[in-house]
Amino acid sequence: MALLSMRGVHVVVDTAEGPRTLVRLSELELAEGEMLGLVGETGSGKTLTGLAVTRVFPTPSIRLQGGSIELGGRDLAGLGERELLAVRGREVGVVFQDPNASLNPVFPVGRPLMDLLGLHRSLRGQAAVAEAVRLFQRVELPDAAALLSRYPHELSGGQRQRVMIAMAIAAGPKLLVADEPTTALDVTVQAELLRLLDDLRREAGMSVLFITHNLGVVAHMVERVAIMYAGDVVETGPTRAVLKEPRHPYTRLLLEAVPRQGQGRLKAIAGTAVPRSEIAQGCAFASRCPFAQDRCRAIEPALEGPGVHRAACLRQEEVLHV
Amino acid sequence: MRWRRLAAVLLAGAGLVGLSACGSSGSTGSATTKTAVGVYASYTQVMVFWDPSDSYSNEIIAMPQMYETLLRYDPKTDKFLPDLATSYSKSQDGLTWTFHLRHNVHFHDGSLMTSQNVKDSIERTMQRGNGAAYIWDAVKSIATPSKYTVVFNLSTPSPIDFAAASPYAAWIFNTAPLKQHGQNWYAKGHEDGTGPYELQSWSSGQPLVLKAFKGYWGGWKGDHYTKLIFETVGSSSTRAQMLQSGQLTFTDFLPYQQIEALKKDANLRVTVTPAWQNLMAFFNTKVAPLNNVLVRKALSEAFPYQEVITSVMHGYASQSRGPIPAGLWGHDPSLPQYHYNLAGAKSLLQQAGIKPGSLNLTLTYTAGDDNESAAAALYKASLAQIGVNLTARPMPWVSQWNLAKATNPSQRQDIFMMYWWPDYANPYSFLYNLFHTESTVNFNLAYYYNSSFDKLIDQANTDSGINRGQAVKLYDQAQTMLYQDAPAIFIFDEQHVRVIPKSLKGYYDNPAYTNVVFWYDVTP
Amino acid sequence: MGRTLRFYVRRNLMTSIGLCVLAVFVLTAILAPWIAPYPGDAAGLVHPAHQLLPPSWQHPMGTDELGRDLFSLVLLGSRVSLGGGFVTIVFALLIGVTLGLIAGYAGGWLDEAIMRFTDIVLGFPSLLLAVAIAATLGPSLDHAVLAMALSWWPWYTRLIRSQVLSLRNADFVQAARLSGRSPARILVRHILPNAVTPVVVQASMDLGSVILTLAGLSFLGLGAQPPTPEWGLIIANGQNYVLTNWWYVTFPGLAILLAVSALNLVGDGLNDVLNRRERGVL
Amino acid sequence: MLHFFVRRVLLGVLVLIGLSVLTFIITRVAPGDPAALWVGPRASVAQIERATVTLGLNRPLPVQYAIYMDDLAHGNLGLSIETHRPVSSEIASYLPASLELVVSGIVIAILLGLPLGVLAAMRPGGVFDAVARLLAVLSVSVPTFWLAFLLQIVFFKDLGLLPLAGRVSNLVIALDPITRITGFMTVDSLLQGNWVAFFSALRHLVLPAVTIAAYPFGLIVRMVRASLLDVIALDHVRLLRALGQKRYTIAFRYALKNALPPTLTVIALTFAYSLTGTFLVESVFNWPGLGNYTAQAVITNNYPAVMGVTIVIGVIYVVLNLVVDLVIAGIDPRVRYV
Amino acid sequence: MSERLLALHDLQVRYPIRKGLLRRVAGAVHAVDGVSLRLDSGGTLGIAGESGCGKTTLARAVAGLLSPSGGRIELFGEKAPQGHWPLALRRRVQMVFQDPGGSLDPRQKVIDAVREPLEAFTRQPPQARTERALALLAEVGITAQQALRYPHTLSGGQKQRVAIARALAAEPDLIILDEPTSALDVSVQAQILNLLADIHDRLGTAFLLISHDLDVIAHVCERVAVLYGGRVVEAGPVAEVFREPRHPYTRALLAALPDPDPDRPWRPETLKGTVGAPEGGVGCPFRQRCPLADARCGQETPKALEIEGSVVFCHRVEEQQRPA
Repeated sequence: MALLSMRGVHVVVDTAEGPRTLVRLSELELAEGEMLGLVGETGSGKTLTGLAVTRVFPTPSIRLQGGSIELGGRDLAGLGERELLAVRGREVGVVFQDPNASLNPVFPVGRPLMDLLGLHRSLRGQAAVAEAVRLFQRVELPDAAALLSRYPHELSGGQRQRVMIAMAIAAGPKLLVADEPTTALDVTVQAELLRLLDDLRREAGMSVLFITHNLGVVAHMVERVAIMYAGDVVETGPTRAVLKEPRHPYTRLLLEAVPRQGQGRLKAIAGTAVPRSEIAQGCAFASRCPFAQDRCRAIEPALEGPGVHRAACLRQEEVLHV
Repeated sequence: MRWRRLAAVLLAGAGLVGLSACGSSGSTGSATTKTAVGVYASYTQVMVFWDPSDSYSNEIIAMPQMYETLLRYDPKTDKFLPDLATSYSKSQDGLTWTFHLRHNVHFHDGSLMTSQNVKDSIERTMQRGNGAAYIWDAVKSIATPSKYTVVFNLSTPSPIDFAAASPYAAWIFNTAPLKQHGQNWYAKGHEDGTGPYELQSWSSGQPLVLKAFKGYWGGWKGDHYTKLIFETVGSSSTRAQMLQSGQLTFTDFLPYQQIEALKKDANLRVTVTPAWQNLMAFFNTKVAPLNNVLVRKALSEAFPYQEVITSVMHGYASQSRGPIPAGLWGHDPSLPQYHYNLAGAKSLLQQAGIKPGSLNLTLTYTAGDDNESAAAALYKASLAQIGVNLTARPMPWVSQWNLAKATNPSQRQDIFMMYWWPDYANPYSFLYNLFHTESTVNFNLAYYYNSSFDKLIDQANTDSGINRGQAVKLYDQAQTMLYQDAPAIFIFDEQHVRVIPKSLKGYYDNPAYTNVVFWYDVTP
Repeated sequence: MGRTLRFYVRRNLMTSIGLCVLAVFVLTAILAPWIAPYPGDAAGLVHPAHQLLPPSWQHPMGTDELGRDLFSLVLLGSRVSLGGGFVTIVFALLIGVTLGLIAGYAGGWLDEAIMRFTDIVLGFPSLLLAVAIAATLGPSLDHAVLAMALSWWPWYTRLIRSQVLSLRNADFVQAARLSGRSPARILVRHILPNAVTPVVVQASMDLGSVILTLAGLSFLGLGAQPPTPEWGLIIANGQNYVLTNWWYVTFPGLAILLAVSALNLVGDGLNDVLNRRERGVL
Repeated sequence: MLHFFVRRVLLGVLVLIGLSVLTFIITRVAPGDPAALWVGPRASVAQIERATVTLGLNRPLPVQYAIYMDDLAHGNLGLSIETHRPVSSEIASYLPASLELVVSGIVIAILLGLPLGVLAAMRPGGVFDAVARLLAVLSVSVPTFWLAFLLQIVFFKDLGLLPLAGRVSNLVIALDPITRITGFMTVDSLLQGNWVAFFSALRHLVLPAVTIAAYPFGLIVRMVRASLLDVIALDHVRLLRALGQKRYTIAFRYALKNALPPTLTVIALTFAYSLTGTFLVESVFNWPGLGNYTAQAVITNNYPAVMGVTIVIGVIYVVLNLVVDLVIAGIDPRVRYV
Repeated sequence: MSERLLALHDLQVRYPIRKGLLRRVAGAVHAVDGVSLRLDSGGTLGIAGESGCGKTTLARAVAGLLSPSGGRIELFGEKAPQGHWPLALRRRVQMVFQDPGGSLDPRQKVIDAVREPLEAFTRQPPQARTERALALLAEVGITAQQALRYPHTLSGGQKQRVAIARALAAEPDLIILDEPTSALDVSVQAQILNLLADIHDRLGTAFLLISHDLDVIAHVCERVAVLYGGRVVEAGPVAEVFREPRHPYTRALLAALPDPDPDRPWRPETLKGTVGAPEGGVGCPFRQRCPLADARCGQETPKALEIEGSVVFCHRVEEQQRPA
């Protein structure tokens, strides 16, 4: 049974001209202990989808309009702010992208961690310190005990991300939402961190929703992948299948746009990304799609396909074999 | 410090000055308890100068409680009441004055007061030469023929009885502590006088508190105030409110509008007495067209005397008759005076060849004084009706006075409005300071230099030491001369208007001692 | 269009209220001589007959001790107070912005000298500086305005300097250098327009407190002199009647309160609009 | 850290020297002849000459300034022209009154303003936020002297709850006076266990302190609310919210500490401003503080007093800024590495 | 004509660290610590390296935006002057910045940004300048209607196109590109890289491309220089260096890069420690993190070793070359 299943999730932002749709997710599932790669470009709605799980939107004007978000059988969408507060941290951990802004600059790095330990696992005083040191060691931070009282600006980017991971797993959550955790780091440091994340996941049997725009990372890190475009999942399936035999034109063009050595002109996707709110009907990618036909502009394709590898494209068979 | 009090009076309006203070809701002055507390709220700082020789400012309201003078002048009966001197006599030529002292009077430190103390006090005051020390200028020497007799030998005849009763520079104090602690022992905030009350506590920023002096020669039978508090309350509306709620026994200055409101209060009453203070506007006689007497007469007739008295002073003033104010000897109500007559003023201007609308004048008065500003506004309105354009410029006293002392007359103001009051009960103070010829500009701000006028008033002053009746006749001639020359407009003579609790008995507002309450003589 | 307007008004209700009140004040300031029932009262005319009347139909705000109509005085006073405040800010901006630009762009010892001088003037208790200058040059509205401007400009110097410093190595300034622009031209065409916005916002928020200080100075007798109908001065004259005739002090005080509040609200609104930062949620 | 501290002290000294030069020039430029003031108007020209010499006014300006600085170094602020008493002793008696007033005002402003600012920022756009913002704007915009009158009318005249003016009641002064230790009436009466005086002093302190508190209160609410809103939008607050931390803990412990530095700077500023800005409040409540003393000194061009006050306020201002800088360095470690 | 366009001889740029009471200089950050490179006219050279390796400082020094502390920059055969460049030289070297939003003045319309260099470098009448600007913008895919709008109304990709058009307006011989596409999405990056390729083919403009993304460099440039700690550790033809990386850091860099093709193996080496601020001095800058480092790397600065057209600075590699 899936740990997390999101159905018909609809996220909007209130503007002067009324609510504007940002995400209209048909469906997304995450099995227990599974690491799913949620891939998409800027504005595809991948971050908001991750934040929608525990409704931690950045500004008051963004809100969850509808849909169901079942975590371990319970529908989080229906919960009130108070009950949702109990879920955050305890059952769903979060890691953000920017190491410089994600830790409070005027507090020693250990302080927020120990407060969370007090809150979720009612550990106080020495017990909390011991557990914090253990967590810091678990995320491979050098001389953990001393580090507790050091300030964020005294740590490197990689170290700060590790502190954030320690805070995320402090309460032993079942699900970890990692929003581009390594994008801001140098390539060499990024690799180590990804390995750490993977070990932690396997050890705790924790599912991870890994949000990124980097196809290379996804290719080697996650078991399953979901490609998002204009606020919805356009293709999902086992990583190898989706990347080697893409069934959706967007996935295909995206792979060809990655620059490689000695390659001539890249096959750039024409035009710019069209926001979901401007698409009346039909396939969102139709206006930029080389395979587009009239029916693509009329019918909105559902996410379907043989077995686990599914795509939202009426001509996915031709796309596969061309 | 004349101008200090002048400036302070004016600034009270702006609620600017308020230093040490107290005021509470508890009731005071209730006669039944054995301790009766008298509270005096002044609009300005109380203890400016502690040294009795130098005292010349607002501390006048506290000095008579701590120190005493030889005599005390009573303008009602025009007589000198005995104080430290039981009696006095003067020689035929007015050059020798003998005072007989009261026996077994003690200073606050317990020592006995003798003629030697009187001699030392007055000689120290003369020698320091501060404040009003000039009142003893005529004294050549002081002798102490016996323990309780003092003889003053004068170089020229002069009314030494007035000096002995003066509110300034006439206090008798103990010089012994000065030898011990140095000359500025008094200035540091100490006192050693013979008065009914002695110092309990004081520091700058705190109220002055006096308590009854057990060994006072007058004794303490009957109801008396046993404790006095002198505080400074800048805002007049606050003082009015404190009076109504019984937190104050006496305050020195209240604007007329407050007085109208307080009149209706059941347990308060109002006393009105001549104030020996008048308001004048001096013409700059050194600059055309004000050097033409016709123009000055026209401007004198254009002044709305009655309207200012009724609407600005609420009737608490009388139109002046010359510079000597009502209530002071030498004042003659029958003297001629200009009256409000716009038609006359217009014709005088024509005779002087001034076309309507061509005359622009600047009048300066002291910033912050409501009465002066209102009077100037009314004068401006009426001058406008005869085509004279007046600009009224408020200035801080220091700058107003400096402008008047500018070397080049044309730089000075056209009309200078200000109050005047005497240092002691002597009309010579008005005529000499305001109209006597001066080498450097001091207070003769009409720049009126008339030698025959000078001779008249100087002679009158010396006569006043011998035969006051003769002096009054000369003063009359001098004031009539001022009427003809019209160097200034004599606007009104003020009246002291006091609002005091009905329960306060025996209070007499003596203009010779402005704003002073003789607390020993009143009963709570 | 209606919908968008309604959205913005609801979003920043307070700023809109501020704007309306401010508009009313500016209008009264401009039209004062024509709409004031007794314009002469502000020019020295006195009617001692009806002094200290309570508010009535002829005198909506009552009269003062010389019988002058307070409503007219307050109306004409708005021109003096708002005008005085505005001129002060303009002067302060002129001095402050110039010095700030020089300090920011020149750097080195000149920057150090200007900034240390700014610290000194800022170290000087501002009201004391204003009072001292007003006292030395003699109390008048112009001197009060000058005094306030002299004690207010340092704020703008600091603000402009920090803006210039941060903009100086912004990419688009470097790009302008690449495009062959001379330093002076870059300062005027690129740095100044971008640096001036936060200063304008600060100035609009300061206008309120400047009017308050001007009222304070007049209350002390160092600002506007009679018969100029400045609000602070009216209150000063009325303070003797606080406990007896309540209206004398209340209405000019209310005028100051409303005008300054409106300015502060508009200043806040301008601040929110210009640096449109996304608001977080807790 | 030490360099940071020493550098600030040096800067402070420089400001003070600049201050003394500025005041020296302003008071010398002022019209009116101090010597004439010293001896009083009726004095003869000879007396004025003598005073000019004793006051050293006949010497060239730079020499006068040198003498002044030399005196300053020995803590001698010269004699007050008006009362001939040493300025330092007069300031020593008036300063505590103003300090007592301003300190209690700022404490009230902080106790009310800080929590209100935080609560308003927690629900931006909510009812509480609107009320807090309106209250803050009104209290920043109200003219202090007018507010003072209003409070007097309401609490003294109509309700009769609180005293009209002054620091303590007459009865206390006459019957059980307080000996002056610190100059703070409330503190001194407590030290001497004189309860009657203490309560009287407290009741007299309420209205003027509230009047002084109005401006800083509004400022603190707006400053805390604005800087808190900025902090709440940052990632580290969002992270704590996403990890289930309680709203109040985030607001009052984490976000508020980031918002403190700008607020503290503003509080230090308003403290120094209020110290001299109390002319208006002190004159209405008849409070014997530095404000009144300064206004009187400036009007009468009592230049030693004006310069003495400026230097004293200048020193307080510099010390205050130093303390605030240290506290901010304590809060925000990054500042230490400047 | 491949005459010498740009030559760097032992270029050094140091930022002083001020400490203590009187802000005395107490040490320095050797951002660029002795870099020697060559770029012929029409050539394309990539500078690869992670954050803190000095690549941006190098770019700004070459563009004349900051003056070097040591060594020499030769442009078109002569030494580049310090401080303000004469217009003739200024025109020939232009730059495109990383953050598209930051490099355009928010208060200036798009067309004016492009017209600015035309005003400075050409004496064409205003009307001609406007037409030239519109043409340039059209070339990079910006419509005339968009040209009249303010930058904040455009997307990241469109803003970067405007920056490129502005650089072209000066008709430069060399364009320095400081991480031109790292702030953009893959699809938008592809459009920009194609645009750069067109410009190079059509106008023969030389590129100095700074990037941390080796794939982007591999795609655009013929030659590459890998920077670490302010120094070149390896340089040579892209094909050569990427196929046969010799310096341990280059190898680690390439190994760490995951390829979107799951079949390509990805075995990143874990490097010890973190990137410290380069203090310069003797020895190899990479020694703290290098798995093959030994005492010699600390005492002796590795010298340039020529192997088949590329150069490497490493003692281990040198030892391998010498027959045992």
